Amino acid sequence: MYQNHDETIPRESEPMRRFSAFAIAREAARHHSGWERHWRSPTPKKHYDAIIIGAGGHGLATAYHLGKDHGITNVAVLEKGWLGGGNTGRNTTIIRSNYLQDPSAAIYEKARSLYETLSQDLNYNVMYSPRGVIMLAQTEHEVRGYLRTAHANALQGVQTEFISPQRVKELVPIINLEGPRYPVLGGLWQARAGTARHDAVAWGYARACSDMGMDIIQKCEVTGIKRDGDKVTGVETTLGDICCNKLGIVVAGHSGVMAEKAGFRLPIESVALQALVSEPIKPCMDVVVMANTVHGYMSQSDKGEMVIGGGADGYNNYTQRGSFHHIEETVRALVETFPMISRLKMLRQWGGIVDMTGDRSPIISKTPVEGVFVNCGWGTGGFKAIPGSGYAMAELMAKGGSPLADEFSMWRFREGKFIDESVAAGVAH
Amino acid sequence: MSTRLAQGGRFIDRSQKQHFTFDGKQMTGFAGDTLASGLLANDQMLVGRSFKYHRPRGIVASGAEEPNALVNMGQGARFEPNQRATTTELFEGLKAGSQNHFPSLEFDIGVINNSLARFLPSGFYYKMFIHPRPLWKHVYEPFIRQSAGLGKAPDKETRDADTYEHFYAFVDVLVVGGGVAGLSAALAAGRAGAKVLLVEQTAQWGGRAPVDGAEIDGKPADDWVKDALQELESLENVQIRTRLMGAGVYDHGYVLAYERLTDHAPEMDGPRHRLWRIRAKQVVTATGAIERPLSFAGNDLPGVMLASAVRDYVVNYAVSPGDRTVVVTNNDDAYRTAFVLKAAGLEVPAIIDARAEAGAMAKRAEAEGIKVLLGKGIAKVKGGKRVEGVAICAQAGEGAVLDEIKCDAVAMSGGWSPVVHLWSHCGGKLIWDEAHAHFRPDPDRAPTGAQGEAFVLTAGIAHGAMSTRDAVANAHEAGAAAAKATGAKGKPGKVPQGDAPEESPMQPVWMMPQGASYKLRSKMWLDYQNDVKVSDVQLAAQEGYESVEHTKRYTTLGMATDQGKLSNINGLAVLSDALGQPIPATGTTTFRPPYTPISMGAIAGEARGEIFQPLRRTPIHDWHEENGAAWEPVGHWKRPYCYPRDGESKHDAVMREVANTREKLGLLDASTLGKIIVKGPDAGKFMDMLYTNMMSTLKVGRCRYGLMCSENGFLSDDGVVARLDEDTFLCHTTSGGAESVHAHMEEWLQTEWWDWKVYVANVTEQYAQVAVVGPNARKVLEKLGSDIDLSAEALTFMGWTEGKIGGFDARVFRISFSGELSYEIAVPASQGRAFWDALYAAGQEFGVMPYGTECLHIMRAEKGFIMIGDETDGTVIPQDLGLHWAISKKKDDYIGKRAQERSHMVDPDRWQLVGLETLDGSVIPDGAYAAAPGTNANGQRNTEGRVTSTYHSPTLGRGIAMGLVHKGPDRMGETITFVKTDGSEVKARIVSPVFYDPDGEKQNV
Amino acid sequence: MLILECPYCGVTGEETEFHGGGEAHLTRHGPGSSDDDFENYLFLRENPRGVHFERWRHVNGCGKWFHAARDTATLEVFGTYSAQTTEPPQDIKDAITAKRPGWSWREFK
Amino acid sequence: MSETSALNGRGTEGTTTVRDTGLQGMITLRGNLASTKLKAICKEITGQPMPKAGQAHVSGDTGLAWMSPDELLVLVPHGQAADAVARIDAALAGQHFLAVNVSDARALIAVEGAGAREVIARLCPVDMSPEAFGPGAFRRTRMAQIPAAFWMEQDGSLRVICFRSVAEYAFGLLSTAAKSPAVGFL
Repeated sequence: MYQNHDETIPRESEPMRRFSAFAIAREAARHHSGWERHWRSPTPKKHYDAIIIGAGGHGLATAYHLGKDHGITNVAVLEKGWLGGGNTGRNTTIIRSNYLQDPSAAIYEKARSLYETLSQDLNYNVMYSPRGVIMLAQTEHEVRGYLRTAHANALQGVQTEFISPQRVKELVPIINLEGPRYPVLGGLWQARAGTARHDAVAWGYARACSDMGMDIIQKCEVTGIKRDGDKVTGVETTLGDICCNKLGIVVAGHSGVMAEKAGFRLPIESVALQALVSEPIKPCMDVVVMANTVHGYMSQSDKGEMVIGGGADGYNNYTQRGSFHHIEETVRALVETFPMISRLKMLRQWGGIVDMTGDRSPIISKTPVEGVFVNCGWGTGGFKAIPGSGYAMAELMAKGGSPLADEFSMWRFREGKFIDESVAAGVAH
Repeated sequence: MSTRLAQGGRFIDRSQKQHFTFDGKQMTGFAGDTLASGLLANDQMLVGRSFKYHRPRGIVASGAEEPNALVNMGQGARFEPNQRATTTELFEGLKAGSQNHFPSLEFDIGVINNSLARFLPSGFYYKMFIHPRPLWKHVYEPFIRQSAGLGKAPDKETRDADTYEHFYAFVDVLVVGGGVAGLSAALAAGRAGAKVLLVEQTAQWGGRAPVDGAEIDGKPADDWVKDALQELESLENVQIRTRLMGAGVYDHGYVLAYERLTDHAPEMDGPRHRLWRIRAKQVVTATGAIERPLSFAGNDLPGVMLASAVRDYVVNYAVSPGDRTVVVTNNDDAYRTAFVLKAAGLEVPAIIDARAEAGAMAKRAEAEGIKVLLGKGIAKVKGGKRVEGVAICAQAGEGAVLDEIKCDAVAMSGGWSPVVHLWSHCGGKLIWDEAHAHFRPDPDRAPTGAQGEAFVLTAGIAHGAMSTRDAVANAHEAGAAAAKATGAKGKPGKVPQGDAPEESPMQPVWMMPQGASYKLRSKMWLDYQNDVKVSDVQLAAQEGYESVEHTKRYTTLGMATDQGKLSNINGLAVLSDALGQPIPATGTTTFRPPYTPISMGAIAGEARGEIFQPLRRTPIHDWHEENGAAWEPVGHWKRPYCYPRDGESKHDAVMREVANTREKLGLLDASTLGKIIVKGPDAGKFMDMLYTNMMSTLKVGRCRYGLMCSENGFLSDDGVVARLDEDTFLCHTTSGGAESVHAHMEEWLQTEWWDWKVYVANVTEQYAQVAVVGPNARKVLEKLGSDIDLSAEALTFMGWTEGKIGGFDARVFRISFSGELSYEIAVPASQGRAFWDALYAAGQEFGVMPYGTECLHIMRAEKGFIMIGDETDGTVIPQDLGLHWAISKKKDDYIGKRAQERSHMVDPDRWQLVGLETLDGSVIPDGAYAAAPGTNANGQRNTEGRVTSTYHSPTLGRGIAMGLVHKGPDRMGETITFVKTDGSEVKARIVSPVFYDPDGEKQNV
Repeated sequence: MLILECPYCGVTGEETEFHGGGEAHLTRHGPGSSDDDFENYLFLRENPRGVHFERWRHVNGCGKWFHAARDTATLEVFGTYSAQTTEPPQDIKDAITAKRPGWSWREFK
Repeated sequence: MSETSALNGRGTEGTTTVRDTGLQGMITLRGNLASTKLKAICKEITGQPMPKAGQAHVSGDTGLAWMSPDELLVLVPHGQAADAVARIDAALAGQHFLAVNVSDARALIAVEGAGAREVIARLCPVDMSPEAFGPGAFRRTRMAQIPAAFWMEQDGSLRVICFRSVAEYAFGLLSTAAKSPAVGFL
């Protein structure tokens, strides 16, 4: 009884101090002794209205929108490692919404538009940089594919345009238009796409959630999911059992493992995806360039590193390491596309575990277990979706449905109702 | 002043002067110098500016761990930023320049950041520039980007003048590191008979031992190294190489190694770098250790160096960093630096030892007349761009200055950390060693290989064996164990006996003085390149960034080009202290390859220019080239898009080719079409599963058009099937599809129907195939002369036959993808070019012209034939395309049939194929969608169809198109509206997709 | 960078000689099968963190498909065997049990 | 009527040379390699015994190479390929097998000289050391970005087979590697 009573007492009454130039000046004067924790480190309560498993970008964004949009703040986010330690902190930070299919364009554009004001909404600078993204067209087939996307985007309210090789060269002076194999025939250009500081997205959401009184509990692994018949009642964790009315599973590569604990299977396979950065150099490329024919993409971080995305392994893998030949294939392609990088050096390579679905599109869905919701399958493209994914998942959990999520149901595979984004790169004639 | 000493220098050859420039200044060094020792010899201590505050930076280290001495090197096509001066061998004519400053190294206005340092705490960027929003993109970020970055970007049009290559090597035991430990391990493994490769990243063998005056088997280390090398070279089964760095250890014993072949001698020919892919049964890492800096105020001033580096420069290069060098330490090793300096006739005003008790080394120092200050530390280093002196304080205190000593260099040592990178890359775990205050490999948790076996061993200091005695003994043991693990039977020989002078224990010192005030802590540098200070890490902890990964990312500690080689452990210790937990509880960040940065060129290897990627050529490729084909990449093939004549646009060429083929005669190189033989008693049964239509009933001598679906129901490929005999079918596939269809067939035969008697073979490239198309097609073949009756009656539409045409071995298919009279003729590839030439010559009088893929597309679109990749995109089923006639109703199964029964696949609302005719005759833009009234739940315009193929038809003189439209076939005659990207509209009428010769009269003549 | 031994040609080669083919021992469900069975067959996957059975093709080699038993967390390969079987042979199961007592995968133990 | 190989007889100079061997008759034979009839006809056509896995028995332009448990590569002079297929068809009539002429679907390149092993070791993930790969050894593998197969005639002399369409690429790879200074490892 006492326990229950105790839980009704709010944990931290006064709200977090805001970040600003003034705050920095104030703290500088007193040796920065006044900065407070960005998020509390509480012990779990016995019961929450909602528990989110996974304190990555998607999980934290879900919690944030549960509180901000639906007034549900008695929420815990459980993380087996450290928050933002999964793919949120391992991706190449590209944000774009120039997708072909309506459901994809809708949720990625929602995410992109939320990114525009995320720093202000969270009072934490996530360094969203709408520097623009170009997807190069290097075959006639790709040209037709991107023209199709441009037409679709126009009706979807996503601002994109198909640009000429000359315009590509203006935007990307270091590009080699006349590659012997794949001359650049044009590109799909989204000016309001860009990048953001990946860690900051997780940290900013965590700070905001904590500020709403939510509990972010790190180093807390979920070992079991408790059900009463077909209804979820809580979770078993390394810090003990915790009850909840609703449970959101937002654990990317480990979704399959968690779904098994809940007693259902997912159309998911986990594979390693790799990336690398060069040593930092002075600014030489202001936009993000993706070259799908030769399988490589590159941008330059604010630190000056060339950030390069590699390929995914063709086998299930839970080590955060990949096979080196994917790095080799990507670098080979990019040296051909941007010859000046040949004498730059690879500083660091790493891998993340990505969750791939049957149609390479995500799942934001109810599940066979009442009260359990799943958000996974973002594959290689999750970072760009974080705010939209959180928004839709929160709406689904709070209201039982969301226009942004409905098409991403986990039952679409048995109906044959796929959301296939690979079509622009369909079979050549 | 740093300068060249009159005598000594193990590595340099004073008889060979080498001239080089730094920031345009002429300088001179010797063969054997590194760029760093050369710079120091010319009193160039200031070499760069730090990343964030643009503080002056000097050389700190003598090897791969150097964070500061990064330079722009070379010019033009050989320009390269971020070259590490300490690992760059000097050569005649070397040109280097300092980085990250404006306008000059001496005077850098970026340094204003420095005076603002207290306003730039860790996390500064996250807390700042939030309002007003537009300023971030337009003002703040551009400014931050300009001031960030290190080296200059190569010119945008630069083409690397050098070449690179890869090399695959397979060994039993790979030993990484050519110090005495590596040599000892290689000797043991080599004597035992294992196939051994020993690699050393520098140009010299022996590592630190000779510099430290170690003795092995009673000999000075140098002599022992010479003997060891001699023995290794005498062993058949051992290979040793310098300038080859173990860069990364990957799963299943895969090791990436980076060989720098010409960096030290650019005039040499051959590749600049060679990337080794070594597959080793066992890996022994003898990668040594890295000395840690001490954290005291001003420890980043030029002139403050690692004690071991000072020693290296004096002993190996005869370079003195300063005339008066203060040594500050928490361990005995740094005393060796004092002795070396003294021996070189240089001043050592004092050894500042944080430890309270005098040990053997202290006594020896006193004996040599060096003042030793026990229990003391440095309160502050004096000076601006160069050390001028140090203020002394009690290590136990808070930094009250007791005394000041004038000096122009400081040699510091905070103890040693084993290099555990390679051990850790593939999952090797670490344990904390209290005695030496460092992480070392945990032999019980080694990386595991393909059979789950441990495949990495550590040797020497990299293992945590700190004395020469322990290091060479442990290395010998590791070498022997590795050899044994690979099945070597021989004896490893006797264990080398190294010396082990008595040493007093080191004392962990993570802050100097231990009670330093904020003012001092905010001047103690952990990461010199990224400007991360003790106070920054403490602030991160205070703000809840408790995970070491959080702190790293929040402060950028260890994220510089040295990847934290100097800063990680010190940072961890400060973080642990701030969190009030032991260091092992904090743990380390993840070590990722490569050990030091490797060139992109080396990773790409030989793949550049002509051999960037395979280019597939048909036997007729050269003719197209010679005749001005405009190419189109199709998979790895290049196919002629069209053949523009002088002054003719591509569009006009295509229009001409269509008209000529329809009116006279066209030739198409169709060799890229896939050709697969399917043979066996069960071939018919198998074909019926592969294709949606019934193939087993096809008569010998006849052809049938077939559709192939994936098991997921979607249309994946199509083509004409010919039955060669009762048991044998020849399947034509799309150009891109030959390999995937062949693989698809093998997969089903091997993994599902392995009891069926069917063999398949991909014979695509055995044949050159030419489509002879147009009203004059039969004439040109008859002119060439043939033993085949090519008459309409003998070889009817959709028939095939074999024989000689113009002396060529030909298989003739009477099929048409254009709607014209057409023969597709296959001849052996070796005869392909000659056959094409013969056709072209014979065709002159019939108005022959070659045509390309675009003409092909237009002609098939005029006939309403679908094209895989245009009408299909991986989401389309045959039923969407009105191809029910090609889907057998009689068969109870074929690949994809079950999938096509799913609810969404049988939904009457699916978009279906129709023809589209613009009302104004214009061409509907590629990829356009037809808008429907209203918007969906997400506010997107509703759509009711999209165009799949759209062309200007020269035959009809108007725009024609095919598209998928909601209930299309039921809406013939209706008008729908396509929206262009600029918002304007094109109205089109729904019509039959067959625009030309609907009754097929022309192809049947 | 994995090493695999092709049980057909005996070559032990690096991953780039092979092509991964996803989960092994799937039972094909054709026309007439239930929605559940078909979805299971085509989409739902075990995706375990640990012992896994998968298909590979020696594509840059003898061209044969085969099966591998592998640990997805350590990448250890317990063995490779013929693709022409509906379940792992006993010696493979024993090899796994020796290394991972108490393992289970679908109906196999 | 002229017949040409993909590389039309090209070759390079140097200590290690790369050259087109010209047109070579090749037959893909799939079937039961244990069948006595099959062994007999192969022996009759090539004079060679059945090779084991990883072996090629070749002398000059005639021989047998083991491609897979149910596939052989039969080498005969180019002009005799069609006839050889006919003889196999006749000999194995009634058995389940496939014999098909693939002579023109391939290119055959000779790599000869002191650096031959290292040329391959630059491009293929194969142990080319003498103890691992000797005369008579045959290997199908990946050569840079294409599938390829090669065998060793005698030390310092290798034969590389690739598809005809990528012969130029293969020749480019091999000649680039052959030009490079010796690694000195093999």
